Amino acid sequence: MNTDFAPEELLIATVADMLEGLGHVAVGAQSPIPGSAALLARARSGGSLRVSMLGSETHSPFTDGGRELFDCAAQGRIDAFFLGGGQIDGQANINLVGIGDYPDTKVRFPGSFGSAYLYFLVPRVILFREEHTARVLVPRVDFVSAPGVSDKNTYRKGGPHALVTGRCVFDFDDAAKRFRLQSVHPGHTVDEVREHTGFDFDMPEDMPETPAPDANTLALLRGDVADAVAERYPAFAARVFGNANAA
Amino acid sequence: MNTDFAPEELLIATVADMLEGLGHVAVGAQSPIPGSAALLARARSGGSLRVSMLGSETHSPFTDGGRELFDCAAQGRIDAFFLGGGQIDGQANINLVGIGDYPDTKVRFPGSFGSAYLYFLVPRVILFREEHTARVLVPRVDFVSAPGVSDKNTYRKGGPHALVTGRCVFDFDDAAKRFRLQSVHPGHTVDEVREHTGFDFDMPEDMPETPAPDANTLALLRGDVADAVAERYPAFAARVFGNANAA
Amino acid sequence: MTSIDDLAVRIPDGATLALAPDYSGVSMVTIRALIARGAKDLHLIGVPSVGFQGDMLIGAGCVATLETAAVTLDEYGPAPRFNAAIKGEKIRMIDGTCPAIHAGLQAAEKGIPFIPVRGIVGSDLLAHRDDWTLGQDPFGEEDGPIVMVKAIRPDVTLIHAPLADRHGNVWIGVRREMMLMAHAAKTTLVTAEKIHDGDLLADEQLAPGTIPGLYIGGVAEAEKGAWPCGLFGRYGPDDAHLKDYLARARTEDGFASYLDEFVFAPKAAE
Amino acid sequence: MTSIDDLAVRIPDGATLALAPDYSGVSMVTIRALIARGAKDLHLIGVPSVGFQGDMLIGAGCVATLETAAVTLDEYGPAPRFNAAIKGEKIRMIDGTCPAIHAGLQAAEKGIPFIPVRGIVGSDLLAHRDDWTLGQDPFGEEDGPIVMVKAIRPDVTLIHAPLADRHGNVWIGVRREMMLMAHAAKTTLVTAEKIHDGDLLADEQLAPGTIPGLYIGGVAEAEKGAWPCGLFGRYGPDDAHLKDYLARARTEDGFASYLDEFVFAPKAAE
Repeated sequence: MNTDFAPEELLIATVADMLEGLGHVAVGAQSPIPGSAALLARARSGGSLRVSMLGSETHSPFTDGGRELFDCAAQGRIDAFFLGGGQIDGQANINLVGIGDYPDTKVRFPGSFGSAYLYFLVPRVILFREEHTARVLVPRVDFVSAPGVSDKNTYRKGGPHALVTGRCVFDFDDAAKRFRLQSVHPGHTVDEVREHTGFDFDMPEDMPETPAPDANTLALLRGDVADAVAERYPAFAARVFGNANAA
Repeated sequence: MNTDFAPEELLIATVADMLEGLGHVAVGAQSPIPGSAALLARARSGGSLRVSMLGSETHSPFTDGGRELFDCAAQGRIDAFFLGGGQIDGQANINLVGIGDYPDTKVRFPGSFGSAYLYFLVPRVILFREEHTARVLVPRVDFVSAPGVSDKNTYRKGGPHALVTGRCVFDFDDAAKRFRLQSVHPGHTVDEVREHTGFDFDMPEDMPETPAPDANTLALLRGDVADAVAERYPAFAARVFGNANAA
Repeated sequence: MTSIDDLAVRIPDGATLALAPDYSGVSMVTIRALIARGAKDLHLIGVPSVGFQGDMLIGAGCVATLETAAVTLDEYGPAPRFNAAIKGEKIRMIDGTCPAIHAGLQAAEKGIPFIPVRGIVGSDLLAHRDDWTLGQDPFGEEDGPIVMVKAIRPDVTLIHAPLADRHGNVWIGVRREMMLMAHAAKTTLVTAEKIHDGDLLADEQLAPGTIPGLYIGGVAEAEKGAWPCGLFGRYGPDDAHLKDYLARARTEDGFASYLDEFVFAPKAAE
Repeated sequence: MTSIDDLAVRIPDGATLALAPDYSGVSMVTIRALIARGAKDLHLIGVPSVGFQGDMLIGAGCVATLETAAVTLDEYGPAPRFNAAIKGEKIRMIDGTCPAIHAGLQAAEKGIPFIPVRGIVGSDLLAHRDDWTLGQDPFGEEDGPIVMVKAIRPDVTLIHAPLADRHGNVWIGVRREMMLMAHAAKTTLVTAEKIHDGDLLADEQLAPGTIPGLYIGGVAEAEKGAWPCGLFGRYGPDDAHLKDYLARARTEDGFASYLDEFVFAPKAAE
């Protein structure tokens, strides 16, 4: 077994660790890395983790139309979800609408989708954005699609758990309302993270490296998980797991 | 063709006349006479009248569960519906809950079903109660399951259109908030109606008799309509149309 | 997959229990098991009405509260044990109306605390409900009051269905009141006429009428599980049996003899 | 049964038009007919997002207002004519969020003026919506504010479905967002891949995934009616064609050449 790994494999394994012990993870459309992580976590759980992939014809358990995912989240039946952001700031606010003074945006993003809702209702929201630049990780988002934190009297059952990028992992400190650097991926440095992050964040004294996926994880990933991912994301599966296998 | 008719056939024909020109009539469960009337009206309409019979496996057009009839009514898609009442009073209030001081009812009826809602939303609600006695048609109901009239600022798109009993037809005067005797069935008299009605009502100068069903109506009724009714109410169809045919 | 007795145990005393009407999917076999285990203090919710399930549970003393738009045995006539319990003031009655029950469940399904419902204004029902109140359209397009109904979140939904599979998916066809009940309740227990080989959700024609296993807490196989009531598209009610029930249930002794014969004796013989 | 052109005429200028996302049922054939007839001032509602339908109608100048949770062409990248219109301030944008759109349609389905929706509090979306407002739980179980969303009642819902029958019933399987859209809209116009012989509502397996004809204003048969998008369970998107669209639609001229080739020339040849 080749224990070299693709950068995507590191991200998948890192995210999968965050899903351990959960009952139901939902994954949005166009999310191959979170989707693969959820399928890896399911494989590790011996099938006890339920994974709902939007837009998948075989991994969607929903039969009540587009609203069901949202209703299900409000019922407390979804433990983890993934959100991204055209911009993400240091209070974990996310912007999926655009850059500039709304509605006169200079750069328009696709829109808020369900973020303004799911961020409040899913206990463990993992922010995922591969691009880690000061353009994305900003001091303050131009438009708050969904706020990272809320007043105490606001009904809120969920919120940001961590932010995973191509360079590092942050966890989110609810009390301090700040991100804290948790680990830096192999091949990347704290200085590099600082340089490319537009917001302030906390740091541990001793900076760990994001753990590399072990041989068991890679075997699972390149076997059963790759097959399951290929159903929804054939090009991604071929590129990432195909390459890794061939390496 | 025998033009004698059963009392039920008179009632069916009378109610069917009230449905002329409508687009969609819904009929509750356990309503063979209103159901037959709706099917007769449909036969006369050349198929342009849609009939939805609750509890029917072939005449129900609903696929969104028990709520759909109610949603559909609120959308303005149901033109006529039938309600009964353990008690009905002179303001067209209906009581489907019980006699006595609620909740300590001396006689308990099954319950309000959807009356408290449909009475407000279906433009033409036909009150139908075969038993015409002072026990049923009372000065004031003991419990208002659904009020006959509402204040002007209450959202109300529908209400009582007529009250059909085994003895006569009343129509309802919205402005006066009173019933008005419209016709007395053949073989019954105004005095008899007055004697068995617990509430005051208005009367025309000239008291017409409820028109007997004509030969065409009876032919339709005993042919296609009887067949359609038999699917839902086999015993009723055999008793009423079977007898009439055999007579 | 589990047993009927296990389902009955998983409906604890004091639970709020949502039940479908007789023409939908009624798990009479579990109702008998509930009576046999001596369930107490149940709060039944008829969605939107109850029939034989309610009459039997009430007669057997399992029910503290009945929340429903109606109690109806359809053509079989008035519900005898329900009427006796009302007369004896043995149950607390929460009278409602069908659309408010559906809407309250939809509020629970959406995780919202309340939902507006049309009509009802001026009905005496309103005066007796502390979970209904009058409100206003916040957009001011209407002057009049509108009724706000509190969310109804049952502890358990109990249903009988034509098909279930080993993943816990349950096919209910067009009887989607049962889908709503499953979404709204904390858990849903199911008896199924037949176990379907394979995955109901993977079948393009069956999936649209299927409650996903996500909502289902337990499934037991039970052929004729709705008996003596019927099951849509499968079998009709057992007319002779239901008439016999009606005749016996007119008196407390007659009802007791019915329970002995059809609930307790079969259990003892197991 | 009617024609595609007739459907396009029955979506009048200025209409509020509800559309499904690309992965659901999109009647691209009617979108082309709408552009060909020169539709103007449409108010599009993406339920909850729009894709190619929205980008094309916007590019062709048919749209005054776009109300949606997102505009997305999925893996094909940003929507070029939408982005150009935003830059040129050619459309009025009403940004929403998926669950609020579903809930607003459910309010219309129930004939209620508004419905509470979870979350959203503190989102900048709220500040730009006069059809959303903050309210309170009238039962006082929660202190905090809750968002109230006004009912969304489209003039027309336009969808493409795998099957329809001659009674106007339309089979949409598990894609029930289209059922909700049909319930909420004043009328629903449909193209169907295939006409089903017989009555979809009379088929136990098909009925649960069927929108009753009651809600349907017109059906036209259109094989491959979703092309170049895909139709769930039937065919995938035409990848090469959509990439060609994306490449051309980057510029106004390129988009015009696309319309000439695929919208106007085929009409002229009819």
